[in-house]
Amino acid sequence: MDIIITISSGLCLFIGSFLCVSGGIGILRFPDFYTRMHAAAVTDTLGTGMILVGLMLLSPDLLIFAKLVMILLLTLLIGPTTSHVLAKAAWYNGLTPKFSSNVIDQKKNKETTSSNP
Amino acid sequence: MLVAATIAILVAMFLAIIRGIAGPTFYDRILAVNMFGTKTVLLISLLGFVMGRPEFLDIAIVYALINFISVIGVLRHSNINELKHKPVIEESIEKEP
Amino acid sequence: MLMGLFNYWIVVVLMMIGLYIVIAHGNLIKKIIGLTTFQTSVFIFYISMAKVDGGTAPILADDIIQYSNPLPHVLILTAIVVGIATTAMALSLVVRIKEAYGSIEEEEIQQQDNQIQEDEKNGRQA
Amino acid sequence: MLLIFLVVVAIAIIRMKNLFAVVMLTGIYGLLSASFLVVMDAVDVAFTEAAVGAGISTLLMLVVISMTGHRERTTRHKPLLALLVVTITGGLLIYGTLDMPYFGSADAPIHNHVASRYINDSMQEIGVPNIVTSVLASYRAFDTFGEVVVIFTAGIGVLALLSIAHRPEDGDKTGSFNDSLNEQHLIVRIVSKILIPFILLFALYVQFHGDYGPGGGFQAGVIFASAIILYSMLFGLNIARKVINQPFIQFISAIGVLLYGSVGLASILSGGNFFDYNVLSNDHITGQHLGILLIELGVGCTVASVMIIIFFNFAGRREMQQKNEREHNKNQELS
Repeated sequence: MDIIITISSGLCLFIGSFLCVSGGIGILRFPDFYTRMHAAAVTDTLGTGMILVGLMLLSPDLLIFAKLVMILLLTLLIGPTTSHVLAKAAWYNGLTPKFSSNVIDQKKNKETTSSNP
Repeated sequence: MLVAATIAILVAMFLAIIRGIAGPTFYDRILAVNMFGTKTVLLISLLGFVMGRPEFLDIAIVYALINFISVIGVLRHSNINELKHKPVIEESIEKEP
Repeated sequence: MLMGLFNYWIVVVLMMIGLYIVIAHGNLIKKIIGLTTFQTSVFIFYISMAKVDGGTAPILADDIIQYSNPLPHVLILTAIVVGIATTAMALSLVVRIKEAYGSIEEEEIQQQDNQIQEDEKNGRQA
Repeated sequence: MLLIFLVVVAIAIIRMKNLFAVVMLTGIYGLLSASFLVVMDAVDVAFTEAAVGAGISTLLMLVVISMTGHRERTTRHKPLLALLVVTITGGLLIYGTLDMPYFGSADAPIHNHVASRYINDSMQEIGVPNIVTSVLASYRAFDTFGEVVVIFTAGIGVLALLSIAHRPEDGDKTGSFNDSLNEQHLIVRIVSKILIPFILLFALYVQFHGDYGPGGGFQAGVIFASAIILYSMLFGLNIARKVINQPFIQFISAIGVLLYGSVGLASILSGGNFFDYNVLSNDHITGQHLGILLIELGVGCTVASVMIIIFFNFAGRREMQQKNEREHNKNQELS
């Protein structure tokens, strides 16, 4: 029983830390603000959840378990809200996403095709 | 495994710091601060387990709450500040067609 | 040997960064930020002095023998809250300066002051 | 490791010109130093630093910057001279650290005076597991009293410098202005409505659980105030003023200091020394518990209300400036 708990918590922690690091790399490498926010927000929520679940499996008594559940609920509530507000504020203040050259080409094609006839 | 997770989170924190320093726009920096805050919550709860006294999760809760409050505050004030520029942007969009 | 004093050296470096900001920057808000950096370095200094190897946080539990020193913690705990109160005081002074002079750059304020003094002198002479 | 991060962030703070970015970095700096404090076993201090350094001070700086403009001029006077002064001072200080006992050694002079008594005897004398609380509120209560008075004085100072006469007829206009702004923030408002009672409850938990875990009056006060600040940011200052009006909060801040002082006077009147709680009750442990509870309550009241006063005054000042600007712009357009 102990082995199962250790292994499963280790697995959760591993997945969580992998997600955290990949989120960190994402926030560094992606080209514009919205993609960066996507990387940070998605990995943050799941990574935090996984690490907290891993810790919950290790928790020695009920009080600590309850506190961890509380932290998990808070992060699940707060994380998406802040990223929503952030994206909305950025959009309202006129920060435009960087389109890939592909999309722009398509737009141009559409415009040219629509204007031609 | 706990130690490995701690190190991974430290690495992620470092990447977030780089983004916070380099971030070209203001919003990148807020994003970095926000991500840094969640990573700190995780770091504190992991450290509690690593040091063998996991009673101190209260601090992690405070971090989560304060993080939320500061991000909201930053956005609120930046919003008001940038309201002056907002009409300009709208005009430029209208002019384009 | 080297690691034994590492914390204190970092404290000195942080302190000097704070001092440099206070001396070399003219913007009053930046100066206040420099002061808070300085303050934080002092906090870190006290807290690293309080740490004992193998000790844990000074909250009594059954099966723990070694605790870190609680006294610096108390001093710094109150110092942090007092620090924010005094920082708020300084910031409110900055706001009033901005209202009175229309600027928070040290040099511009000084120029305006000199201007006023010269005007007064000229007024007396006339 | 965390210390190296701290240095990186601090150097970045020097280089930055945009004050908004600098404030963001100070937020990161506060979080970093707080997590360093956790590593150094100072959980109570980390608690305070988290709430103060990352929360309140960042917000205050932001409010001030939005009033004074966020561009720093590039001119610096005599950076080389400053660098010289800093290098010499730093070199001397590092030379001074060479005589210091090594980090973490248990026989350093700091651990040999009163600390061992606090650690070994406080359970019998005070009966509180958290040694930091017992030292703060009982052994060194007079010191803490001074700190509380300093905070109270700072609150009065901010009030004297920034308070404006509040006229109700102007309030309605700005309130409607804020409401129109808030329509976009529906989700945040609902989430905050869920969170604010939780934060207030958590502040009370920190206040009264301070004897047994990390926490106490200072931390609880700051957390309570930050909940109110969140409310006032999302729902507009005028609505928050209706919930908690200014005279009431000033009254509370004075009551906190008075409560603290009167506990000391009560112990004198019942035949002990100033802040000697043993005489407050027949059993000295009960007396100590009662004294610590009352004192922490006083500290919590004062800190929370002073923080709220400070924030309300800053935000009120900014609102007034914005209104003046808007009227100014209107007049310019008319003329």
